[in-house]
Amino acid sequence: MSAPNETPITADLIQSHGLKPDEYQRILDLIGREPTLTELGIFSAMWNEHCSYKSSKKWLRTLPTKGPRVIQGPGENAGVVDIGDGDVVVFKMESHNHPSYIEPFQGAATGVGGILRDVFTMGARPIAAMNALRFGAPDHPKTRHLVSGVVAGVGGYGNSFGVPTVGGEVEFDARYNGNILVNAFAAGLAKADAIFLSEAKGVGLPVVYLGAKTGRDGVGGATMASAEFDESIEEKRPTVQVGDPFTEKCLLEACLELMQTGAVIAIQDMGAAGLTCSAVEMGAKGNLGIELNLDDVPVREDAMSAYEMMLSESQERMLMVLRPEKEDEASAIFRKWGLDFAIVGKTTDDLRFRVKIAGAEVADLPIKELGDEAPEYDRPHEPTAPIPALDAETVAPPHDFNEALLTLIGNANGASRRWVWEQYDTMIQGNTLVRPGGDAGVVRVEGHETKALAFSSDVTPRYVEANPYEGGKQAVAECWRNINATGAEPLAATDNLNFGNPEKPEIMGQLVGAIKGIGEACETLAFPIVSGNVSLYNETNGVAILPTPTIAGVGLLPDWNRMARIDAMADGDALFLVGD
Amino acid sequence: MKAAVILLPGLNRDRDMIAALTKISGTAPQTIWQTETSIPSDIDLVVIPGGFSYGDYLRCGAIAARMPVMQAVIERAKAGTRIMGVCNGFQILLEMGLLPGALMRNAHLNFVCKEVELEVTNAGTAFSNRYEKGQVIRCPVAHHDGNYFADGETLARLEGEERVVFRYANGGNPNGSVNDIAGIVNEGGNVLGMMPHPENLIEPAHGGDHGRGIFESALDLALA
Amino acid sequence: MKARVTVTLKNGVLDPQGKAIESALGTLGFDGVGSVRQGKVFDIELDHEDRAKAQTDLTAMCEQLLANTVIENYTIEIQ
Amino acid sequence: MKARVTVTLKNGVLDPQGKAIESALGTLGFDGVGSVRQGKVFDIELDHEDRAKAQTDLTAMCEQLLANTVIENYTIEIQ
Ligand SMILES: Nc1ncnc2c1ncn2[C@@H]1O[C@H](COP(=O)(O)OP(=O)(O)O)[C@@H](O)[C@H]1O
Repeated sequence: MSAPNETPITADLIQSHGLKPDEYQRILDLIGREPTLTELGIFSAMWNEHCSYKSSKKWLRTLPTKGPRVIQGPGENAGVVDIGDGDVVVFKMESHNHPSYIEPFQGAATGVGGILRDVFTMGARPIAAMNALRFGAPDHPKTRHLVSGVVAGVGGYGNSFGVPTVGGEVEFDARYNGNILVNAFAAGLAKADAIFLSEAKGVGLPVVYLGAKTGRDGVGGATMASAEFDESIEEKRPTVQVGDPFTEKCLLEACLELMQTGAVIAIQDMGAAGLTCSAVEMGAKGNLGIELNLDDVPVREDAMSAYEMMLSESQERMLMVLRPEKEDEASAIFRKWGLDFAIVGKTTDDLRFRVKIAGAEVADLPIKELGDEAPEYDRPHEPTAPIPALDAETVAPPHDFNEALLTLIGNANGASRRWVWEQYDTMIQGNTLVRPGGDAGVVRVEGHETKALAFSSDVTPRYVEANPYEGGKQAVAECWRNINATGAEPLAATDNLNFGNPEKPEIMGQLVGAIKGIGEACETLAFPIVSGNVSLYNETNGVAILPTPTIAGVGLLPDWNRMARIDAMADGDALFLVGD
Repeated sequence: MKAAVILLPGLNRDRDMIAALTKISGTAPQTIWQTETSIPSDIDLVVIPGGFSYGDYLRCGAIAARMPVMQAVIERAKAGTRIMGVCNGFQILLEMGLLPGALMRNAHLNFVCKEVELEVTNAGTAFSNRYEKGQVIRCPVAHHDGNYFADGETLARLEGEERVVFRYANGGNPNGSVNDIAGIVNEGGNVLGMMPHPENLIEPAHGGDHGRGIFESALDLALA
Repeated sequence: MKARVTVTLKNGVLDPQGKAIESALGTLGFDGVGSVRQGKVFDIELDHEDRAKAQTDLTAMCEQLLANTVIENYTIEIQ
Repeated sequence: MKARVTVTLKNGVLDPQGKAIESALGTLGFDGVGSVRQGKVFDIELDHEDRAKAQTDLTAMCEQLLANTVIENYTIEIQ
């Protein structure tokens, strides 16, 4: 799409940008004129489901997000939780479902890359990762290819970057045949007084671009992530984003070094619709305007238009506002790590988002409205019809218990996941106390004698389908128990809500029910949700995935010498069953 | 003895290595960035840690081996200074020509991370003298390209000169290495390359300390 | 019969390896290197001499296994 | 000027990737595949038109970086 900026805005064009007629009307009302092509692209990126949470926001607001240890709840790149002694844990989970279905290796790899960036953007060094994966039936013709690609992609990125993978999930069900789920979690450690946010401060300051060059990768990707699949998707492939974990590792080290110098005022990673979302967020949060000059953006392809640059999803890029007097120090660090960087704009006081290229202004939009006045929907929702409980009396006992047991543990969903996690580096950094295979992964807190953190990711989608409210509660409770089973105190959680098309009342009903259940369980257990992600429209030919609200939690162990572990059992130990 | 750790972009077990050397010797090793052209003369042990230097792009260790600091490492190796390369460090030493052979993609093609058993096949080297010959130790591995290969002649020499220091034991070869080779030394015995990660098994938190002996040998630490 | 399949990245797809090699060549002092893109070759021996079958089979192998057609192109040469 | 460098494994050097592809092709039902060896290609753009310099430079690039001459051979084609 190298169309000129003056391209007339037709109904088709509006529709292909995923904007509904009433949403387009809202744009016209806001700016009082027809948008340019670049502006249309910017609106489509900011207002799609993926970035604006327009279908889920109303319900997400009901989740408990506060607590005595919560330093930063939802709304930033990741949540921040106090773990004492001036240390904080920074964590989030995010989906990369659609891209992983189209190109499993790169889709999963860039999913891991994205979540790691969310964590180190805030000034935290990543110390643990998890991945919750859901695939179609084991005998479906695409499954094998998807599984091997996704697992290799998760490992390929995380192993090279150097973060231990300490947990996750793998589940198979025919309902994921056309829409697999790849949910990636990352956690990092930082100091409470050295957390970095995306809010820009100060007028006339340089906006700096750092990291990989911009290409045409994934132009239109954010819009795709919010659209249903159909068979034609095979042809509609956008340029796939390729992950470069080496550049990401350099970016991590450069950012952490730079943050130490005091040069960073605001920082934001470039995720979906990179330049657009990051610049608008920095400006809107800081009550400032942003002016970008695209001639200065490092590009790796010829003749890129403003539209393409604003919507590019090239990976391993950051945008920041720096103190001008620290520029030399900053550029020495970027050069040491071999990263491209450029001053691509400045902060202004007019609350406008302006984009210039080759001397022409191709976008001039009100920045606050772009960020804050995205449409928000109260979509109709239908409660899920109750399914009567199965009467145990009607199920015949197995004639051979040994055989039944073998069937259970030999089943694709019951079998050991060792074949997956042995492809992940689980020991790097030298702090892993419990590797995958137990209830929760445990990592000790570097620099502290006895403290450790426990991580677990859980959900049972068929429970959620049977009863979204109870299933939502159950996912939280299981995560909480898994953390608790190591002896850790569960602190807080992040959620990744994967559902079908929210425009269908029965799907919206699942989402609403699950959020209510999650909210109630988190409230009762004092286990606040501090970050999260929503992935909707996971449907193919009208068939939705099982409702899958993945919950990932973090717990604190004051003394890991007293940790409980699953592999500490010995011959002759007594087994107890606790609970009812 | 004074140790130094070489740093390159993309390495990621550098912090593990620095932590291990610090905990075992009581002093933090010096760090040397890739653009340095000399290694201070008071350094007795140079360690190239694991990771993915330059993303392992082209071939593992290939780009790293051509960075300025490596010329200094070659000079020190010739002068008899102890040089130790672990995982990516081993791959780099091969690309530099300080050790013979090559590390190919694992036979099963997957990255593998697990604990394996190693047999100490030569306990007489500067890196293995805290163990007994034939002793079996535990040690983690984490790599994608650890499948050691050398031509017949080179192998015969390595075996004949007892330069294979560690071998995967008890049928647990995780990558298809020829002759189960996990670690070798050069002719002079002062350069060690090994795929497994002894730095990740040195303290109770790691579930054991079988890796310590390698550092205690290399650093000539007084026997406790 | 022998054949060589060459698989290269499509235009516009990021090539981190090529980029790293490019800058390593610069470090080694080679000037005048504009860009480097890395691809793969497969040298395949077929135990028959039927060129038509070879062409069909090799195309199918590329589509199904040797190339990731989402991001890669391939060419087939039969000797 | 454009050039293509092809790097292949020497005879007798183990090729785990080629082997794995060989057996995967078998699993996919392709018969008549004798052996598969995997190599690399580098498409290099040079910003001059001096063929002699290109030949010398590319040979040096192969010797110094692109190929591991202990286990690999290379060929250079200048277009
Ligand atoms: N994709 C994965 N990556 C890492 N570890 C995993 C993955 N899938 C499963 N695991 C690990 O395997 C173990 C068993 O998984 P699961 O059956 O989901 O556990 P549980 O039901 O006990 O919570 C857990 O320790 C889990 O962390």
